[in-house]
Amino acid sequence: MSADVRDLVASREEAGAVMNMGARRRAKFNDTVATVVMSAASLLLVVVLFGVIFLLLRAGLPALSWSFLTTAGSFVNTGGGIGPQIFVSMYILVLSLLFTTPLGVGAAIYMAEYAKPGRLTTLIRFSTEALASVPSVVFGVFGAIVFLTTFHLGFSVLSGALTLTLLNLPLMVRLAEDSMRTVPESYREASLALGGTRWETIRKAVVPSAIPGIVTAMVLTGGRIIGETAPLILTTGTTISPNATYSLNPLQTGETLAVHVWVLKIVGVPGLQDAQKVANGAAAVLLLIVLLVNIGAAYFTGRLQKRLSGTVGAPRAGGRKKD
Amino acid sequence: MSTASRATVASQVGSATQVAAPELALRLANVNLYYGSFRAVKDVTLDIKARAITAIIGPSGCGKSTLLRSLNRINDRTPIFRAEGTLKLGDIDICAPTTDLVEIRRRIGMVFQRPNPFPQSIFDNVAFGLKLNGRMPRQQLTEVVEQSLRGAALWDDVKDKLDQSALGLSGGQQQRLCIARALATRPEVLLMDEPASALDPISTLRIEELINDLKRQYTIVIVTHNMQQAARASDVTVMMTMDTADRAGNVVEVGDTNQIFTNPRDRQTEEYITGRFG
Amino acid sequence: MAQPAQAASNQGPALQVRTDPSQNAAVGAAQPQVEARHFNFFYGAFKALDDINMVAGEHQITALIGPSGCGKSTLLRAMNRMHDRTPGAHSEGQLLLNGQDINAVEDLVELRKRVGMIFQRPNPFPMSIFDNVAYGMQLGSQRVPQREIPDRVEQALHGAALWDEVKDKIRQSGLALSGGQQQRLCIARAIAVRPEVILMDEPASALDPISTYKIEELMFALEREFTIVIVTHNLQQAARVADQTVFLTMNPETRAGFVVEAGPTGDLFRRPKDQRTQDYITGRFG
Amino acid sequence: MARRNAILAQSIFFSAAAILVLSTGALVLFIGSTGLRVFSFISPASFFFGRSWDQNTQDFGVLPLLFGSLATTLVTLVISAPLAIAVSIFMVEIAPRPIRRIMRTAVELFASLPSVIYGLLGLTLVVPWLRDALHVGLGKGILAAAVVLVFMTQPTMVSIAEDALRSLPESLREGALAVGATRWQMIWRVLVPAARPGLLTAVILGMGRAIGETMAVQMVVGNITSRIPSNLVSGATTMPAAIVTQLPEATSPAHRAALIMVAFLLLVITLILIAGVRLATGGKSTKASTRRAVPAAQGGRPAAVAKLQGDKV
Repeated sequence: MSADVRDLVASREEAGAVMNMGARRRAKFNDTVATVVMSAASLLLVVVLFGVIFLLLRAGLPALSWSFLTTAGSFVNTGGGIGPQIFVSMYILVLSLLFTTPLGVGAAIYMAEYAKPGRLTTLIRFSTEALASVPSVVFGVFGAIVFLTTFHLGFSVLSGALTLTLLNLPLMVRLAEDSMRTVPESYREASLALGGTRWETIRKAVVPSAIPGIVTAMVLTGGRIIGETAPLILTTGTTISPNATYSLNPLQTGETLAVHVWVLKIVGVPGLQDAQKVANGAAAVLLLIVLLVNIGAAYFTGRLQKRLSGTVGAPRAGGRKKD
Repeated sequence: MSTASRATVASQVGSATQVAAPELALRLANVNLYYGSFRAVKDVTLDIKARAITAIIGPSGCGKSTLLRSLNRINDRTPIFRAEGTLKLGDIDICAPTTDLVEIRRRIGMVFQRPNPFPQSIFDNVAFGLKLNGRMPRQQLTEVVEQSLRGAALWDDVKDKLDQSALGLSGGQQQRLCIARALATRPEVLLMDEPASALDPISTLRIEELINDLKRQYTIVIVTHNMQQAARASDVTVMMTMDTADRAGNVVEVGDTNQIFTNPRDRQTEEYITGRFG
Repeated sequence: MAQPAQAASNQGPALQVRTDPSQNAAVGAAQPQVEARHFNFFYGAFKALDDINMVAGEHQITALIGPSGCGKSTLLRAMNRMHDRTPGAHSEGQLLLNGQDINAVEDLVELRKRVGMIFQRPNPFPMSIFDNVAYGMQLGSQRVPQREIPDRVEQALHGAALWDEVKDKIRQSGLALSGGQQQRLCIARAIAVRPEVILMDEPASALDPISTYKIEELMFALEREFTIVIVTHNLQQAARVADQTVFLTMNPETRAGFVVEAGPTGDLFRRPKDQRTQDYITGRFG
Repeated sequence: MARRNAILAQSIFFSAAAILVLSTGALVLFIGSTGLRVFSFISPASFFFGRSWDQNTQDFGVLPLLFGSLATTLVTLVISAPLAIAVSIFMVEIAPRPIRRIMRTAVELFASLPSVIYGLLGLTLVVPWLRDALHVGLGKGILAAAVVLVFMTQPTMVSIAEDALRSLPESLREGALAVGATRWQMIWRVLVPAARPGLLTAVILGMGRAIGETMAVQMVVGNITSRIPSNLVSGATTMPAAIVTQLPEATSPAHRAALIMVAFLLLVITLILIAGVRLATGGKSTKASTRRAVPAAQGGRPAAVAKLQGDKV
């Protein structure tokens, strides 16, 4: 073996171990170029995003006022607003979350805590992924066939909410399941070792720790419901009946804020005063809601991490490495 | 001399520099290592002999790995890490901001606690460092890979499956592969961070034999938790402990391994090696 | 190179071995509380433990030592059937708790109330210190009446030598404690349900020397009421705390763990009967 | 009592999970069966190979829609895949922590912007820009849609690619650096190959997003269904855009069935993409599936189990 080692050193030079300055310099140069290119790409993305937000707000903010948010669009005077659309958006949001949350969390608990590896679990997992990537318009078509035609619900808030429930279920399941999986296995072991049953362990040790994650999932799902358009055009419709604004009847047709923006920009509403101003204002409101949702989600995610942090003994002043 | 010109000289003089290599490979003077405001290692002054095995021992948390990992500046990856003091390889200042990290790491190889082969073929793993340095004729590449694998006592195990994934090897083989990978670029110093702690006794023994073989030509610095390993495998032992007040690691004793284990001068060393502490 | 090794092995007796006379008197006389008889354990087709015979006596501390991978943790985790969560894990032979076969137990909850466990890393729940300790008492059908819980929590914290440090912040999060305190909190949580046996899986390996020392002190106190089985990598620790020591190693070919030697700690460390034990404790192996 | 509760709980949760499977089945079944009725009105050949989609003449050839979708997706991917990989590498390997946080926030914001907002922006920024800079037609077309989609697909692709890169163990990076690799050599020769399945997944799922996007595309693509588009800047349509534009006002049963058949095609394409992801990641699912935070026996996972599961680095 020693002979092998002597070989090693004798050949230090042939091995090219001694610096090949040309290659070195080239490697350095490539490193710099790559760094610049990747930084530039990232900068582009960030600049576009913040530019876009700036432009939207600049166009839309001047339109915003309390009356804009609370009154209906007017065909007679200028100064109409988006009150009924906000109402419908919120109504669908509440209705849909009411269906999605229990279903999603239940399924997530099953997947995180009960499911054993096997064909059935794979099938559920595959279905979840498939549902998650089916385009939203396909859900719209499904809603149009099943809820509108087969169940005779017609264009209605309820049809829309049910369609969105199916649409959002995979997201809810994945986020809730993720948050349950972030709960360290050591909590489960500790609870079991103290004589807890599996159900007690889930109820008392896992779910409470995961609640911030579940709330995050609800917030993010809510954000998607507010912004969703295509499936709602096909299931809830694009009009609000003038004599049923602010109606809680779930079988009414409805038009959400996002759909309203599209209708104003693409379809047009003949005779509506201030259509462009209303569209810009509505877009700004949508954007503000989305920003709020993101802040909320970040807050709850932070809570989750804070709650679960520090499990690994007293961290020494920041050293993330061992020793 | 700047790093660049020194490297050029080295390439011209070649093996002549080997012969004239100084007795000291690494010199540390007043080294302090920090994570943020926490001082992990304080006031280490230490000379590391060339072509010898230096073992760093001490209770967990005393900063031995931090110290080792600052020798090739791999610890720079920890965002809040900071080193102060003088750390020299020959006459290159390892800590100077202008120092070329890539060159430092080519000259100071490292083997980690857990084997970390790349998810590539065995051949590509060993050839990795060589390919970084520009194109090399295939035949020469093959030769160097073989030499390195022989040097790491792995050639016979893998010669028939060089194109298979390195992840298919056992833990001990993977660790030897990582040693071969480090040897392939022919570093002057080899740092080993508890190289056998994740291995079974038999692989451990093989790694130790290998280290012992390598020391004729390489300067080896090894961190170990295992005192028996330090006693068996090293020439010089550095004992570190941790200050009870500020938890900063420091060197309490340096000496010939034989002396440290049979006749320690420091009370903490004695307690540690006889197991009364840590 | 051989010389330092020799020197180290000559120093073998420098290991500090437990010499508590009262305990030594109890050695051998103790009732077996946990006992393995021809116990084999498998992960799928892989045999991890081969024909284990060992005894952990009542009110004694029994240490399981051996090189990594020898199956000592597996054996420990078999004692409260933590493996039931690992797919493919199964066993043969007998593992007895007070003469009753652990693997025949139907009610795992009951078993685990009798056999508590402390893990390698402290794992308090993200709840207050009080709720952490109370957790186990609020589980299952025989839960402790609500009004008794505060007293029981205090007792447990006293028992874990933690009361004085936390009595003023019992409603604060258990995660805010230091690593050593967290581990003692976990011990308090375990003893609050009054188990018969406490299993400790390298309980001090993630702790600093001072916390380690405190945990070891605590073990001596706990020994009066509980039977303790501890897995440790640290030979010095085993020598310091255990009444009985079981040395396991691994068959180099099949990689199955087996018991090489078991006996009173003093004997095993000072006068090992088996060459492999000798090699291991003097450090020539592993 | 306790046992009954436990069983009840488990069955409730199982039913919730089963709904996911049932929904997927129902989706395929209802859309498929309704869509296939189109063949009672027109022949499969004239549906699949027809070069015109015109409700006035009751011609429902899917090629203009299919071609529009494919062209849009292709142009999008050519720009957005390299962009996303560059950005994710920047986020994981280059950006200091505060910048990484800004980037992540930006990506999340991009992800949560509603489609109509993207459409609005396309309509007010991209379309006029194309029209005035390129002086072709009205600016609406495949190129406008692709520009919008490049940004819409970034969040999906970046977050998955970032995940893939970040989940690589630190030891790989240290291993590469310790042999003297520059950062770029480490990224290009070790990290990118090691993360290849994840990166591929990112691209495939980004592709799914591009194919399925409806509103933003509908607003800028021009919605010309009657012919196969001859270039990237004249009006065209895509499958989802055609559905959402025409389905609400489709009166003839043939028209309606044809549109639903298009939805079925979309569904099938999506399922194929998902299967592609499974293939790319070697049978594992896209995200989070088998990722348990802490291995069973914390830290001390018995070596035997590790062996059994085939040692992963």
